[in-house]
Amino acid sequence: MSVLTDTTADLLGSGAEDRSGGQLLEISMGPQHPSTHGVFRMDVTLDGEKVVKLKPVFGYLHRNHEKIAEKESYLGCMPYTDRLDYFCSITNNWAYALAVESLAGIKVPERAEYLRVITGELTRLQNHASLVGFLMQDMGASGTPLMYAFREREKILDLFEALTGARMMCNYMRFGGCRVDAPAGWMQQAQKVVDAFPRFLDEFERMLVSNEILMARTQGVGVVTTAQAVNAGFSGPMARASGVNYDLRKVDKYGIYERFAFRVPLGDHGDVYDRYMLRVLEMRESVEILKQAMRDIPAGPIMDPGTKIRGFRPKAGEAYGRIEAPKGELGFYLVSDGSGNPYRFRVRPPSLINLTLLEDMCIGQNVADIVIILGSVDIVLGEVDR
Amino acid sequence: MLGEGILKGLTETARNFFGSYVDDERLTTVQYPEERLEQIEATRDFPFLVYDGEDWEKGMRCVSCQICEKECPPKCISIEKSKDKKPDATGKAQFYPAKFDIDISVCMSCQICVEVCPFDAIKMDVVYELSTEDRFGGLLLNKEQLSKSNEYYNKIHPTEAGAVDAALAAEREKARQAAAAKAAEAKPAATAVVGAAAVERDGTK
Amino acid sequence: MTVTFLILAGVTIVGMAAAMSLRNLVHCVLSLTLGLVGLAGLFLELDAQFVGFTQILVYVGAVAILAMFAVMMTRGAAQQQESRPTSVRISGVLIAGGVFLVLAWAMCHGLMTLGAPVQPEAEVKQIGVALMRSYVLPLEVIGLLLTAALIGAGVIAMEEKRGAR
Amino acid sequence: MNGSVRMAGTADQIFVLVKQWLMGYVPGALQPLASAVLSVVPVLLVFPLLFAITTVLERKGLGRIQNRYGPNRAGFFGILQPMADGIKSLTKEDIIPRSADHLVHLLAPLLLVVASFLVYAVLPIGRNMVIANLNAGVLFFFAIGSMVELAVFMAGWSSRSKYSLLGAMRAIAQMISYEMPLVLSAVVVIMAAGSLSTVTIVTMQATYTGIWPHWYVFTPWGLMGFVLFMIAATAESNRSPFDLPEGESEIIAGYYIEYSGFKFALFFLGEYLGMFATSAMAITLFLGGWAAPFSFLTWIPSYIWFFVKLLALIMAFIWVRGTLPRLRMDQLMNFAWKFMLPMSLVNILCAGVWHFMAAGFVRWVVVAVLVAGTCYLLSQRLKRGKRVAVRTYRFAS
Repeated sequence: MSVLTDTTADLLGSGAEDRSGGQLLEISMGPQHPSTHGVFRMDVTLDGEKVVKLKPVFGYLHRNHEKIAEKESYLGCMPYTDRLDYFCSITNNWAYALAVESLAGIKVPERAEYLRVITGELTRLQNHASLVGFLMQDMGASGTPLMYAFREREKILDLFEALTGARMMCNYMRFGGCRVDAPAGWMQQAQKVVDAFPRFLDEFERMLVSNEILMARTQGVGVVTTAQAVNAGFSGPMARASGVNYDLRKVDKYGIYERFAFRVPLGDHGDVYDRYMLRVLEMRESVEILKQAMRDIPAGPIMDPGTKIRGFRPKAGEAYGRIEAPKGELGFYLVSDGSGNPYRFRVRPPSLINLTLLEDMCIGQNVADIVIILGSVDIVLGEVDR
Repeated sequence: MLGEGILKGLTETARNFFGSYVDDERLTTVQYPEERLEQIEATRDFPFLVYDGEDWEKGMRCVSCQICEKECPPKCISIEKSKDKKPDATGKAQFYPAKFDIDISVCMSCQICVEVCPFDAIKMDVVYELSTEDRFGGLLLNKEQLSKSNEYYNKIHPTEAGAVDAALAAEREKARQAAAAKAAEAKPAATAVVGAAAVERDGTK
Repeated sequence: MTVTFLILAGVTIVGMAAAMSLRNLVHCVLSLTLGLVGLAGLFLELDAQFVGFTQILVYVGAVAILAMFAVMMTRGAAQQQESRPTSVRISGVLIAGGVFLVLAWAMCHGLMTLGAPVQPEAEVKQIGVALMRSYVLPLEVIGLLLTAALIGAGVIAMEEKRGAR
Repeated sequence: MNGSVRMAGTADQIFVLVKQWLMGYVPGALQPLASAVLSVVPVLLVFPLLFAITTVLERKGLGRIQNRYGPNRAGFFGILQPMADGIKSLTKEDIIPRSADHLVHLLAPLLLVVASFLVYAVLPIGRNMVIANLNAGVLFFFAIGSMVELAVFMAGWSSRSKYSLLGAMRAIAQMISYEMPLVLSAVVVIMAAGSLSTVTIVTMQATYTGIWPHWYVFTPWGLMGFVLFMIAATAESNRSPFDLPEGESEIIAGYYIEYSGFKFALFFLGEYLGMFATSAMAITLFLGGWAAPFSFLTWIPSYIWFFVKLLALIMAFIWVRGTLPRLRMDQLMNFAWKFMLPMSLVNILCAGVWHFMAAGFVRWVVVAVLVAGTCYLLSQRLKRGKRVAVRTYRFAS
């Protein structure tokens, strides 16, 4: 009967049928879904509320970043890197600057290295703080933890604005150093923010870490084993939550990271709770690094005097520069043909590579788990789609 | 016991609830049209052209060298060089931009034009209430709209402008002395040489 | 025969009739619910509050929803035959007519013997006392039956799940 | 009971007196109709008004919890915000999906609001202030309350959206599961009061020993019953942390995803009315209804006490919403069937024990230990089943 066939049965099953004879429901989560962290889409096949199949669809925010960069001067690429992971523009700048520096063999002055560490770790703080906030928001906590996180992030963004002139699109670093030196009083202001930050972390932990609902929701959900994490090329907190001891700050010791004492927390379960807790712990370590860096920062120039920013033409060659960005290993691969713009420009985005196991993490979980698993991966679509 | 963590969380939110009434640290909201944040000195958003003196057309520092146009990553600057030369603020004959447009709907506020400008002619502004109903024309600023006085520049970025003024003054002094020396050396002094001295100064400061 | 009775009776009959004749199964269940609400109203009209409210609680709150679920869960519902064989129709008419006759006979007979309507005295407490004293055995038997059905349903559901794995 | 009439001052009975005075002008034939109108209309006015106030309170409260101001633009301190919202929702386009079942789509919000309003008939708002003093009042409340499920189902099904269908499924599963603990936790009060009439239940509690009232919440089984009732009520009214049917981060708005404009507002209204009604029922059953908390405070009119208690419970709802993340469907079900249901059954048993033991300290201790012990055991079981724990982390050497 025609009227009947287009009712519920039709709605429930789009033709697919599972082994038990029940019907599968195909829903499209995104790109306008509120918890896909941007314009990301997942074609999910559900059995009841269980995920049977998940197909990530991305590219909605593709902007031709790598191709544009091939037409830009080396300096002109810098502001474009801000827009990759728009939460952490400074670390993006850093990775790109590092790549160009190793391409041209530029030495960075001492003070600039310290400034890079300070701004980089501040970026990590604000990224992790908002990430845990977003994760709680995905879990349905009415935005309260997110608001607390944003309250703290605001203070860090104010610091960025006072230093670089912009809150998010900082465009701060240059190959050979940093663009501007910290203005008078900036260091004291930053010191105050860093000193107050553990208070926020305590508050956060009191509020949510031992919360039964949170634990029930996150523990054992979206598990990634150590082997899986290594095979998929995970990096950053995602890899460390699965027990992979891989932190570029320790491995590469780029910049001046070997001068600071800090620890790398590792998770044993590789589930959402571990990823969430690792970020909280990493924030504490970042605060430690910041304290040491602010104590030790020397006076001096912030730019390598030998580097010409405009009309920069490195010798022909190739270089890969990578750093431990808040989201994982962020790498820039540059090939120079000796001209004023890169011959090839390639980004290794941590968000995208950490996202590759999404289906494996989600299968067998509930619809409600998809959003928190996606949230725990910490993606920014600007970086995934580029 | 079940519910312990939940109770802890509840006390924390209660503390924040009451704290927001007494603690300014907690309630950081700024009620925008009535209240405004204090201007942070380093803030930048869109470029403007600096002129010296009173008359914007006369005092424009830009000599239409078109470096910024070339360097601008999103290519939002469009300059047409003048055919003739006009005396600038110091009285030397210079090219000037016959047309200088910036499409601020394309501009990404990266400040690279400022960094590469050898004449300190283009600087970053701090105005942010730029919404307009005219989507295309309204955000395309021409030379006249872009021109702002050096006093204004000193007002919005005092430290930076002070340094620029001092450097410019020193340079002009040097140029004046050189010109005087040259004039003493050989009577028929060429006025056009002076501009070249400034071009040589690199953009990397 | 008050106005309220007429309205309620009308609602009940319309609801039940719609439940039989509508084509969309979900609409059928919804109109069935309407009929059941009308029935509950009739109980209330007779001052039998407990029965009336229980009717709503059980039939509207549980049975209707259950029927809804059943309709949505089973695919068979969607593939209903366009036309039924004549024999089915005839037997349906016969059964309905038979039931109607029996009920009508019972009602006429009952009304005759009763004469005047008895004053309703069904307080909740009295119902409880009656259930727990005079009708305790039937109650327990029904309880046992329902428990068995419940467990049976659970077992069947579990079997299916295991088979699916 | 004996002192209630004597203590009832003019201020307390003002609304009752006004009604009687107005009734004096109504001809005899119209008396029943006029009486009904005079009782119903105030309720129809007061509770939507309370809804309006609550939306502002909720948004401001949540704002303060989250260190924001909350709405403060419309009117003084934002008190006109609900008006602005109302105008907005009235003037918005009413979108009906093309493939929707139009009639059912239209009926669902209406049924929800009607059902939500109906339950107020048996709630005693003040002394002698109840629309209908039914013998089976509590039963009426639960019976009508169960109609909400139907409305939710109709909304979710008729929209023909997969998200709304998921939401409706979740909503119904949740409501059916939590209806049982809701009713069973109310049973203890019915046992103690020996009546299903809400008016009787409240008057039983409106007596005092010294200055202390005889609220049922001040007994071990009453306290447990109250907690269970409130948890179940939160789930029944789809409030956080049980707001799965509309979980905005998962299925966006659940069963009312395809509603817009005024129908959407009706859902909102229905939902809040449901929350008020269950809170009011909790007050009636456990918190002494309109009775004052201390005997020396009885001079304050009874309806004021009722609304004070109601607002306090609403605040608690807002507070919880501002704090807790949402549960998952299977956890929600586990909680209902493995904790709430057995706990409410044991609670009934405890109330029975209390009933048959002689009054005194021993009875108190025995029942308290019984209740607390069961609660502890069940929660341990629940925790073990989920294997959740706070973890410690190692650091790379």
